[in-house]
Amino acid sequence: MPAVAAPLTAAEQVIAIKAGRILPISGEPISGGVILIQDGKIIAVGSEVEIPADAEIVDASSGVAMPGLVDARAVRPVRGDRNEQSNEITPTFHISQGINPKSRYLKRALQAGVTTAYVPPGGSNLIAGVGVAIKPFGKTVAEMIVEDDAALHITMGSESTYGNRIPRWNRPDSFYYRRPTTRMAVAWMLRKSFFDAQQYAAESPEQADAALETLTAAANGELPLRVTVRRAIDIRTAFRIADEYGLKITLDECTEGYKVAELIAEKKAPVVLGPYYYYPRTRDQYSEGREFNWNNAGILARAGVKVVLASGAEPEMADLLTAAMFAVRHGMPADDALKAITLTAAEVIGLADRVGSLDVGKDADILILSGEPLAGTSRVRRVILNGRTVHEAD
Amino acid sequence: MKRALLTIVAIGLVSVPTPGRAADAGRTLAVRAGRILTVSNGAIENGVITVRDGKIDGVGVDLAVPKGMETIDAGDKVVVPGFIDAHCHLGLSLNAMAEIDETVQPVTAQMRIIDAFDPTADELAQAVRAGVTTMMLAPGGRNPIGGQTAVVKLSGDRRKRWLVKPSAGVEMSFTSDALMSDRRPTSRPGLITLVQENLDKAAGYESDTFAPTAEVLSRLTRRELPAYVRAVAVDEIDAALSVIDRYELAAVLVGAQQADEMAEMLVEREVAVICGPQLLHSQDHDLKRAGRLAAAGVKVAFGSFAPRTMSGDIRTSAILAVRYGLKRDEALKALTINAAEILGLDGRLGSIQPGRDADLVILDGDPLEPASRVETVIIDGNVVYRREQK
Amino acid sequence: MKLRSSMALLFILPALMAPVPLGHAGPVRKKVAIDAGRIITITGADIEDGTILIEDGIIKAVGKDVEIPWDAFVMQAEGQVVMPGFVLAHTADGLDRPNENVPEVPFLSTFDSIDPLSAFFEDSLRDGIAAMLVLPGNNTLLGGTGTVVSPRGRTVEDMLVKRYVGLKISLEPTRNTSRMGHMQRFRRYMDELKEYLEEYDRRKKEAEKDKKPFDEEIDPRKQPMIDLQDGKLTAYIYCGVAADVPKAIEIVETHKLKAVLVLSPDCYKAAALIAQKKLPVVLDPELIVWKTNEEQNTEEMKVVPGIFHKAGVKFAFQSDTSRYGRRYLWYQAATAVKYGMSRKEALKSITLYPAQFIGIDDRFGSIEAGKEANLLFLTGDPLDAQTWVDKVMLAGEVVYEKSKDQRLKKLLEGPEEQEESIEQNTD
Amino acid sequence: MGFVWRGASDLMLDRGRWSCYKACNLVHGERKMIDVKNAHLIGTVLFLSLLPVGVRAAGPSAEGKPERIAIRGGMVLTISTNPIRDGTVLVEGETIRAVGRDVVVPDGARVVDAKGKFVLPGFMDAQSSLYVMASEASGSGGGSAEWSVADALDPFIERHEEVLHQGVTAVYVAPSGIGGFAGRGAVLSLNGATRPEKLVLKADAAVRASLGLSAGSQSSSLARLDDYASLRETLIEAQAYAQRQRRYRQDLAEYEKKKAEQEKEKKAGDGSKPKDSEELKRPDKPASNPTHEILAKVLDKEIPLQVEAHRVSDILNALRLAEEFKLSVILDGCTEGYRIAGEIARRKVPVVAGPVSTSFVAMPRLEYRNHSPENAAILAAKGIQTAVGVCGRDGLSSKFITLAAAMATANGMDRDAALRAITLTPAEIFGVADRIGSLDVGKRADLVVMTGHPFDADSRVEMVLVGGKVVYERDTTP
Repeated sequence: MPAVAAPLTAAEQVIAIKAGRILPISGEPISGGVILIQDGKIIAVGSEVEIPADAEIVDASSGVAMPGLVDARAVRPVRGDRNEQSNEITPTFHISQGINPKSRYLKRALQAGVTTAYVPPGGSNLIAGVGVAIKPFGKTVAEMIVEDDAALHITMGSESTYGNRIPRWNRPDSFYYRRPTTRMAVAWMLRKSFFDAQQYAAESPEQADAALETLTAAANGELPLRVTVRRAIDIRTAFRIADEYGLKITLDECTEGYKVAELIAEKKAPVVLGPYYYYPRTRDQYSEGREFNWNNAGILARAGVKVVLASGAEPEMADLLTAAMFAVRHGMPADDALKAITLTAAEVIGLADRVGSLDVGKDADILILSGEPLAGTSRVRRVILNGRTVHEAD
Repeated sequence: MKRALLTIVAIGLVSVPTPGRAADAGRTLAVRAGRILTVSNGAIENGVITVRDGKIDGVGVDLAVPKGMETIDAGDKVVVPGFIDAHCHLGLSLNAMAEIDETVQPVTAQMRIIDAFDPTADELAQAVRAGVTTMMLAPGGRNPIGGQTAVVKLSGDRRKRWLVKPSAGVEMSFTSDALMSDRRPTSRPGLITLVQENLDKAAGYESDTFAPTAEVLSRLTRRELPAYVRAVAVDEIDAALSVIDRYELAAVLVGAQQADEMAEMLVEREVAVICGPQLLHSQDHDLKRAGRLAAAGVKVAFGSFAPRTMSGDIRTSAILAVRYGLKRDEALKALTINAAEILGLDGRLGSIQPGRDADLVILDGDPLEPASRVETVIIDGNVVYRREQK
Repeated sequence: MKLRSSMALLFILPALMAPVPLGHAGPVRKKVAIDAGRIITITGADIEDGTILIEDGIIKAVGKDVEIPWDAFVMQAEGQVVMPGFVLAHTADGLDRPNENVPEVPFLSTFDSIDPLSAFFEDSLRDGIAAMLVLPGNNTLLGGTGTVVSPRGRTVEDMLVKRYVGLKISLEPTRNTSRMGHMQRFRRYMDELKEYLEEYDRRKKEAEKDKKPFDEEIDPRKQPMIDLQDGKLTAYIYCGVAADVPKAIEIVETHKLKAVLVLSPDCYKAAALIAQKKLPVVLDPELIVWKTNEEQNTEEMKVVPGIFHKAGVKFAFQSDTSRYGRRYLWYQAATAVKYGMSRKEALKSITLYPAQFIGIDDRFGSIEAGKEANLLFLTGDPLDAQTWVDKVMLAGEVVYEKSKDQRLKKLLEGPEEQEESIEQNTD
Repeated sequence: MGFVWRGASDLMLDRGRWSCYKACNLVHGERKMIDVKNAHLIGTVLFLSLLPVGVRAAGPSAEGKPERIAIRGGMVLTISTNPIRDGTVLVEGETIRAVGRDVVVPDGARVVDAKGKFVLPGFMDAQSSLYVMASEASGSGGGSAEWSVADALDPFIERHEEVLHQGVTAVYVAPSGIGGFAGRGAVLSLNGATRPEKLVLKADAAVRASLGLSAGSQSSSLARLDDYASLRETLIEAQAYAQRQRRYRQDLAEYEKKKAEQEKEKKAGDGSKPKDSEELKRPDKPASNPTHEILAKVLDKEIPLQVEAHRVSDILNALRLAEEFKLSVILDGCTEGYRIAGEIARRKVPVVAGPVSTSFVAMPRLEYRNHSPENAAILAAKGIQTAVGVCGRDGLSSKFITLAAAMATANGMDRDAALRAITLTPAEIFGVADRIGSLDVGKRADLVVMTGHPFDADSRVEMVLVGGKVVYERDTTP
């Protein structure tokens, strides 16, 4: 690994990557092409790009070049509690303030090809706060952040009710003595929150309230809304409430999405699957995600839903390429699967203009693989982030 | 409410006794030694220090010592300024670690550690034996905003001169110690929000409205008081710096183990670091951090964090830091003048030069030699410890 | 009865009429010839467009131009890759409860605990595992003896390949107990056993001397450990951390045991030691270990199979029932190849080597004349993630066909198709 | 050594030394002698050999005959005798062949110039937890004399070489159980072996027990009596057990004899019945019990009993045990020992005093309330055989051993006594003095070359030998 201390801005120097094959994702594959990089941006991609004399050459003519992976749901790079438990509804909570710039997870993810990671707040609050999009390289959080206030997070189903209880044994003044403890209350509190936001927006009082500001922004679609749902009934409830308040939502995890694929497609709601989009692991998932389908991703994709594959709460590291590989094995069209870990992911986190594909003007976040991305035997050879090689496999 | 009332009383009582004069009027003392490490300007071989009214009067080789002046002849021994323990919890209670944080509320800026301090506590004697003449008392760091630190001298309460600063700054903590599962905040973002809320309130504080916490914090935002910020790991330091920048606080990092990894950021902000006990770490690369920090140009001092370590045991930290790369003169500064500057007392403490308090330590060898013994400790010109010869 | 393609009927029916060919059961009276697009023999070179001739469930011939007898049933597998079925050298899945909470129970046998209907065996067949050694879990000091089974049939007898194979010893102490106490327990047991046998022999000799009849039986509860010392059983020693490896070696050496080490990922640290002792190894399904280098402030990826391969240790891969690739032996092998292991070795580590470890390489693990026809019909290269197991043949009988795998259908198709398939079932 | 003000100039001085080392290499440039570069190469090779990977590169002595190393012209602190100015230590293979002023250096020996440097035996931390798995060192309750720390060792731990580089070549480790018997301790050699039994210099060096230890911040006032009682009970049981075994052996012999006689009579017997033909009964074997087997050895003084006790009352109890059962007891910790030094001295009980400063321990125990940094000094002054341990917060803390000893001197301990307290004395206490602890002919070549006296802050470890092998050489290339 290079010195982590180095700043993110790349030099004026033009870098030319000769690749045996280029998968721009946005367009058709190019065999035997070249990618030119300057100032951390892509300035040219194609087979007939001629290389400036002074350019620094990266020879990957034996390998495959593709855009750096985008992990649209990376929960690991935070130390300690990912929710402010002292309140159930914490829209002003910024997970960016909890990110650990030294996170081992980020270093591992980087070596696995992740060049952009979206970090959401935890799932134990009903309205948990806003997530942040970062690039997993840099010394301070400030250096890493690409987009703070990237989306507001809601957790439905049973997870947000965990810990809430009636004060039978513990101090009645414990703040865990509160709603919601049931799905009913979950729905009710969501309605109330957005109702309050509407009122607030309507009479716009002089005493500003940050929480309500945030909710209003979300309601007006200025701030994307992401809802973690697993069971089909929660998905339906989510859409019901969304319709009532005219919300545009993205669905996270969505274990039983395959059961209501048409509905999701019709509502044009993107879906962020993961972890183990086909195999529940964590306690919470298991409690409500038992009825899984290996081809969840494929079924949703075929129904016309925008599907993203993300790492979620995966214990070891974000292995998005493997995730995509198995998605295809189980029936997802190959190029959908590749998009699901690059361009579509970028769209969902609102960074499609900067990352997710190899296009002129975009950030030079490039992976060089030893072979085809969806082959179990090809490995990440080199990771380029903002035009700088940040990992090279020995 | 009750607590609030008490604190008003406490704040009412703030009374900094003017140092010098009064008690020691006219008292004089001369100290001869083989070697005087003045810190401020090098070493003097076979020199003399004269003391008047508890202050250093003169320092030099051929200094006229009036007849009959009480003289301590330290022979070939070494004299250094009294050591300053920049962060500890001594003289508070037998079970200090449990009692130094008022954890019922997360923000207790109005609390003053000095109100819990017993100047006669016998564990202080041990600190003196270790050559410590001044120390900063601080809350324990389990509150995001824990309370006001204090600077005291270890001269005992014979004369009421031990109190140097009843309110030396405000202790903050960005470590996970300040996070509790059943009290706000439970998360670091929550902690930052909480601190910001309070500092924002303080910014808009008018003196006519009554709010002890806001009153104290407003002194913080006006840079009248420094913030002593606990942050150990990089992410904690990062978070701390974000708050320090936002409110332009005069801040010092406390126990910032990984600070060397962000040294240049600290340099450009002129943020000093009070290193924790080096014996806490046993891995070479951790022991090298203090040296790296100083080499990068960060001002470094040591805190004993006692009773977590032996009372006043900062010399061991300095010695270890030296063994692992800290320059010797830097180490001596860290024990003396640097700490004085960090506590805003370099006009009084930390060096041997005329006008400074006569806080002196005589050792039988170089202070950074682990085998050297503290022979005599002088505070404000009074001998407060002398090693009995066996 | 399910609907079947007439072609399948042709050869399935006789197969059904025939008695179960595995284990103690009689053979299939039948000649089968397989025309395969590619044959991966494991022991020899791969054969393009080759033929495998099977008689009575035994491979008679393999090669490019094997002459097919007139009365042989010919299976067309031109588009497919045929290779030996995978072998799993160590698993504690498929048991209702893998760990007895009494520490010393060597006399127990997994044979009495295997649940033939557990989903694990169904999955195993689907994933191409032809035989596996089921041993007690990793939390009992002397857990009991193992059983080699094939994932087929409705009773353990149907599944049985070999009984009384391997004895499980776990050096990982049960939760919050000390390693010191754990090891001491083991030594105590061995000492007592030694004492017992000495006393037994003494009494026996005395009886002979006094010409008294001697009909004392050896305590059956001790028999497995005795067989272990006599080399009739192989010890499967689980090491929870690298530090357990030296202990395992100590045990193997002091008691002169035949042993296979079952390793946690951490044990890569002891690779050199293991190589030097030439002990066979079963790797943990987790193949990647991350090491944090505080000084450099970096994360270093340790590829476990790579390290053991370099060290020259012979190992077998292990799969478990968790997420992603960990479930699949082929994926384990693919991962090893991905990080530089030779393809041939990787394939051996999921077929021949495990078969050798558990002592069934006379029947499993490679495609050679004389071995049982335990074959996989793959839709493509075994290490390719898009390849599926199309058919599984055990001892010449096709026991699995993807096209008839209803559960897989359920897992891969949306709800509507599901309903249909359910209707198909109920006719 | 005194207190000369050392600055950056000192580094230069080191360079100076180094260059003269180079020079002398050039002067007597024997073929076998390795030039500086190779020296480093080998140094690094051996250094690597310490890494957990377990690649044990054979040192230069790979080829048949034992490697000879002559460390020449240094200030040799043998510990056992008076210091030898510019003396030479000749190492052959594993052991020290010669020590003295005029030792003839044989051809082919690697010559290490130690001019202006100190040569001493490797240090030993008698209160270490190096190599002990964290999970086992937690000091959680439980334990039994039967347990052995050898089963708790992790030879693959990282960074143990950092301790070696501070000149520590041996440590004593023991199970950390609280209350009653914890288990058997062992002396380990820092030779970088990847198999515990190869690390162990002496197994069963002592059986560790503790009296009145508080767990965390919880007072032990209730536990302490129980501790004492249970120790006594177990020891009494062990006595009974030993007796049973002895009796059985006698009875068995008796029986064998009688039986033999009967046989004879039968043979000789002329059909007529033998006189006393009472049916002989073979005595049945009493069940053997490993715990008691060990304790029997403790009762026979084969293995000493190491008792960790801090408060006066606990120390006195430990001494009582020693007297009641005639044990050879080692007092460990002994925080308040200075208060009853006379008592301890009178009974000639050795003490491993520590920690010198409570700064060394992770969280000061309640028993440290009356801790005095002068403890070791006072005990030693009373003529008690006193070793100084680090008693650090983890295994790596053993690297602070010289610091600990130096601090002991700063608190009144005699300089030589303090040095002995981290070399020969602990070796004696734990019964390895025949092999390590001093630079004597015939002992194992565990030795350290330092740039100055170990108690001086600026002294650096230049070279470490364990069992005659160079396991560390400081890289002095700028």
